[in-house]
Amino acid sequence: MTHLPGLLDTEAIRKDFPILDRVVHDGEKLVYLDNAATSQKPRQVLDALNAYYERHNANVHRGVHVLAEEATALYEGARDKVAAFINAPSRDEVIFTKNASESLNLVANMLGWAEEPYRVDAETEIVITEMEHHSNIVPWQLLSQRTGAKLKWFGLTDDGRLDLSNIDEVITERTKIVSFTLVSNILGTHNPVETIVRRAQEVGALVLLDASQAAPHMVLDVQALQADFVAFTGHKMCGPTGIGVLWGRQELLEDLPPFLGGGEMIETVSMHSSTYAPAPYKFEAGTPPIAQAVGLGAAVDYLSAIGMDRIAAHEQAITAYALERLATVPGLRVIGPPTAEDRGAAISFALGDIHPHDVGQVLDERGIAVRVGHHCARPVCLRYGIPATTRASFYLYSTPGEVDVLVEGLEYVRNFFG
Amino acid sequence: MTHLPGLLDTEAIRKDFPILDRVVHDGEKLVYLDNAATSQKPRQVLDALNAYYERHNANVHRGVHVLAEEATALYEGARDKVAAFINAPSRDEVIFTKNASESLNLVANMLGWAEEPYRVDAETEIVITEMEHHSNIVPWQLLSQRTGAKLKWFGLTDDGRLDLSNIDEVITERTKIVSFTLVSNILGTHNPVETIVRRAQEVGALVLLDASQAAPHMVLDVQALQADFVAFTGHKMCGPTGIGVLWGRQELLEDLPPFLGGGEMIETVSMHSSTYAPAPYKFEAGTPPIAQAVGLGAAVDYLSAIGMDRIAAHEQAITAYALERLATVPGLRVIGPPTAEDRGAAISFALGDIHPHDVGQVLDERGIAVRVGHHCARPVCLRYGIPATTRASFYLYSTPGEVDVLVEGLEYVRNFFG
Amino acid sequence: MKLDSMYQDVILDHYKHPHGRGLRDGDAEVHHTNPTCGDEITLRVKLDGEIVSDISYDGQGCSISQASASVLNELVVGKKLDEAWQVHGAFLELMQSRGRLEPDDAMEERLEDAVAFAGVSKYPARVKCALLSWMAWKDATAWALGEAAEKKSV
Amino acid sequence: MKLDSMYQDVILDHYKHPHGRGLRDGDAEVHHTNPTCGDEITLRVKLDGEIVSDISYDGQGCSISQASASVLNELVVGKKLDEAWQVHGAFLELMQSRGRLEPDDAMEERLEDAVAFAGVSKYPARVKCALLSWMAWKDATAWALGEAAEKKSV
Ligand SMILES: Cc1ncc(COP(=O)(O)O)c(C=O)c1O
Ligand SMILES: Cc1ncc(COP(=O)(O)O)c(C=O)c1O
Repeated sequence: MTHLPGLLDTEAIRKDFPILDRVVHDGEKLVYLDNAATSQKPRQVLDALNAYYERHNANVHRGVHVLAEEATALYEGARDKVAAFINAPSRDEVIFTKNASESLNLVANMLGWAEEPYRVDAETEIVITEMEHHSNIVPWQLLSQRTGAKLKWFGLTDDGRLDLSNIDEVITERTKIVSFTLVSNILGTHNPVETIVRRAQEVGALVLLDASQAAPHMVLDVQALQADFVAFTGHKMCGPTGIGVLWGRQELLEDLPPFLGGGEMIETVSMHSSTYAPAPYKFEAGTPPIAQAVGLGAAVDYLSAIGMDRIAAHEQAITAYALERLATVPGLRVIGPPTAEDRGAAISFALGDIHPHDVGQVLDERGIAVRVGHHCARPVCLRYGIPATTRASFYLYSTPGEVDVLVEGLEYVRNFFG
Repeated sequence: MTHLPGLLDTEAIRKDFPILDRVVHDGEKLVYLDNAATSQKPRQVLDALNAYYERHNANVHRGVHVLAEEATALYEGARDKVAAFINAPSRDEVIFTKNASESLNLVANMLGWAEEPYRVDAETEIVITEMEHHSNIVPWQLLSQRTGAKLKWFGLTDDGRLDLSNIDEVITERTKIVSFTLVSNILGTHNPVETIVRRAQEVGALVLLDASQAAPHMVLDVQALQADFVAFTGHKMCGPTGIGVLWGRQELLEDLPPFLGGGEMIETVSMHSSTYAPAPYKFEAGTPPIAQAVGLGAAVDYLSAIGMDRIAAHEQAITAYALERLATVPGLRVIGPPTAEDRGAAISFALGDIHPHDVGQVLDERGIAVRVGHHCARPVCLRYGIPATTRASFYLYSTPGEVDVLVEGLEYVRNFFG
Repeated sequence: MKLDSMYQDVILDHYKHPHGRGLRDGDAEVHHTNPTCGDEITLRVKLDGEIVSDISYDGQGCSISQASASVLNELVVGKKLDEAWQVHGAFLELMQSRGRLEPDDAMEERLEDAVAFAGVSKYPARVKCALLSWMAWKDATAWALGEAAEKKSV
Repeated sequence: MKLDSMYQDVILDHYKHPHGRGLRDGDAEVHHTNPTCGDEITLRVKLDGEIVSDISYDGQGCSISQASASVLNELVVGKKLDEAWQVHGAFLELMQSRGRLEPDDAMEERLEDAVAFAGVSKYPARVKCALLSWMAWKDATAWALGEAAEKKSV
């Protein structure tokens, strides 16, 4: 077995993930390299879900009976855990949503309905980038259509990085919000937050960071990042589906209007008018994803016990090794930064002119799960003139051996269509 | 043991619900009478969740690998199950949301951004009722504030029913949408859908039914109901938290604009503009609550295997028995219809002038879980001039014996504060 | 039984026989509600120089919120303001202790009957009930002092 | 091995040596895309009375979508329209069978090389690839017929 410095004890870790033992297609061991789409779940998270449903399930808040108190303590305890995980100054800045997409839409909607100085309207501009996930493009297109605000974006360089050469023209005094991804889900690029935040602060624009591909993989410190909002999603970080997070600065959450209306988000309701609860509740209408928050709390515990810095080091090592090995495959071209510097563990590539669909299908037959397509980032495909890519993406349980299996698989694909 | 005609075999059913064996406060058997807030989950649903996470977990759609295909088949299979459960003409009319509150907000937002003839604006009116859950009040207050539309509502009679005497003045040619609850979560009232739908159709208004307290308890046939939209929530019907449903008529879903933007809901995206996928995907932005949909599918299977008509009969019998027994408690006043006719299994009451908080707290100490407060329907409390109520609510596993324990508990409460 | 730790006899007594209930003349009036359970209180404060000369109140609520208003009246009326603030702070600390604070002699001396609320602090849903009148008093006193200050400066 | 059931030699042959690829003169042109994977096709149809005289196409896509366009060309060009519709219907049915349809002799006679796609029908994610060109042809033909009808009516 290949030994790389910085690797985690994957043998032990993999025992926590029941699905990794799975055999597919009558006898192929599963090699799961689709972690940027969603991660697998450790036993610890499933146990937390089961314990919740089997012993404590109740609707949260307002209840005086013991199950309601326990469920509330578990749900709010999960908020504490997430707050600590991202180093939030206050637990009340952590809003639970259903996924990162809802978190991003929430901000777009708040700004559309906000009062000055936050209000996005026809006089103002919104800035995104060409490497955003559709979930950080479409909400802004909708907001721009509905308010008349102008949508602008940063383009990309040939090696898959943000082209910030015109930053002063893109982010201007008219800019109200700059929303961009910390780590790209298709290119793997880790973006230079500081440069962008500095310029945004200069012009008084808010900054929303899409950390969907960062939170699972590295230390996320919302105070150090200096953004105003940070969004991410539970299912990519060992948590359940159905839960996302929006962190926002307290003063903003106090000033901005609610998004969805309903139970839990109110202070007092009459038929004529209502007042709203303080954040985070103002933004959590209806029965929240209680079990899912508890599961995310368990995921955060799991990841923290291993250490996000060690997980980042592990992935860095695997990514460097994968880039090196993939470079040996004839005809393979990486779409995105070619080295492991400032880069996450998702690697997109083209294999000669074999269509990614065919690459993925043949790999699958050998048990290797990669994702093929535009990865919800079609503008990136348009930018690089390709219909789609094949993407292998790694996580804390990925091994150099799996990289080797992938590389062998790609050789097989080449021969198959050769 | 009390034997009532129409009861289910609760002894067998209760074995499916692990939490019902729970002992609280050192030795009290749990008597869970808070089903209108949320239901407990049978083993079958937890098994489906575990099987999903342990064997099939992947992100849905677009994947060519075997896990992605299995997860997609499970997720879309859940849609088929829900569609059959509510007798939807087409599976494509079933939208998965995070809860009923999101479903209701979704419709309010669609109508705010819609083109004619659906558009809600300052020239138009919205109709709700005084017995709505906050989740069916606040979205319309927000829509009314944001569009200038007038918000109107039906009042209540003294015995907890809708006062429809002025129906022709409330629903008029200006009405664009009538949104009301099929069964009240606080009063238990089962509302006369047909009368309201007929009037709405006369004036060309759309009808949205909040079926959150109906779907868990009775046969729900969206075609027979003749509404345009029906919303409900998974956690009250043996399903997981984090999942809701919006059913809508296909033509409407085609015509109406999207709500949240992001992955999954698009057809094609460029930086300049996007086109949207057909319904239901148009309304499902981001990674959906996959495991939760699968869990809801298992819940629907579980309920259907018992039979919704039999569940309704069981609850009818328990409710009649409970109303009869509660009438024997001195000083107890039911808030809502006093008989089991046209009524669901949630019973709110006042016990002399003992505050509901105190009633609930003392009952809890005996293991009896009821809900106290305004039950997210504060206008009902205002209407009846009470600060709050105590609510006992039953489900398919509730027994006459539990009613007896409740009645004994209430006697104890009276003595305690007597 | 655990119930007794919340519903101590002292509390039930105050609930059944509240001290100083009813609205009387005051320097400032506030209206506070607990939206989660519908409890409401209208409270007036009367200051006589440095002395809290009256706390009068009316409203509806559970036994805990009613009893705690009664205890507030009994404990604070007649005290000098700085002492009243100390009592307030001690009660707040006790209520936020989640049952982890074991009242000692010093606390019992300061809080008198109010130490009976120690058991309530174990029930997060009820802590707000116990604090309703105390928060209203704090608010009303701030208003009263503000107006007094304004009067002086005029 | 299951792969062979999808990537039959016939399919790989059509993929590597496509029939009638390239755009030529036609009565109608359509552009179809498969948003989930970025496959695209531009397709033109030429009718000669009742006869499909040419189907020309260009685009990018996976082996399945490329091969199926080639098979479409081979199978349908030269046929009378009603026969072409029957072939189209039979192919649609096969592709939507989720692998449950075992091609019989009649089907083999009608679909010729296209029966090789039976294996693809087991892969829901790939059925759309196989149908891309066939849906484009249907669309283009409808346009061509519509224009023909308009010409007549002028
Ligand atoms: C009648 C009614 N409508 C809507 C809701 C909201 O459901 P959820 O909280 O799951 O969004 C509820 C339950 O809380 C309800 O009882
Ligand atoms: C960078 C990025 N942003 C946003 C999302 C959206 O996350 P979700 O689908 O959970 O809403 C994803 C993943 O799908 C992503 O990779």
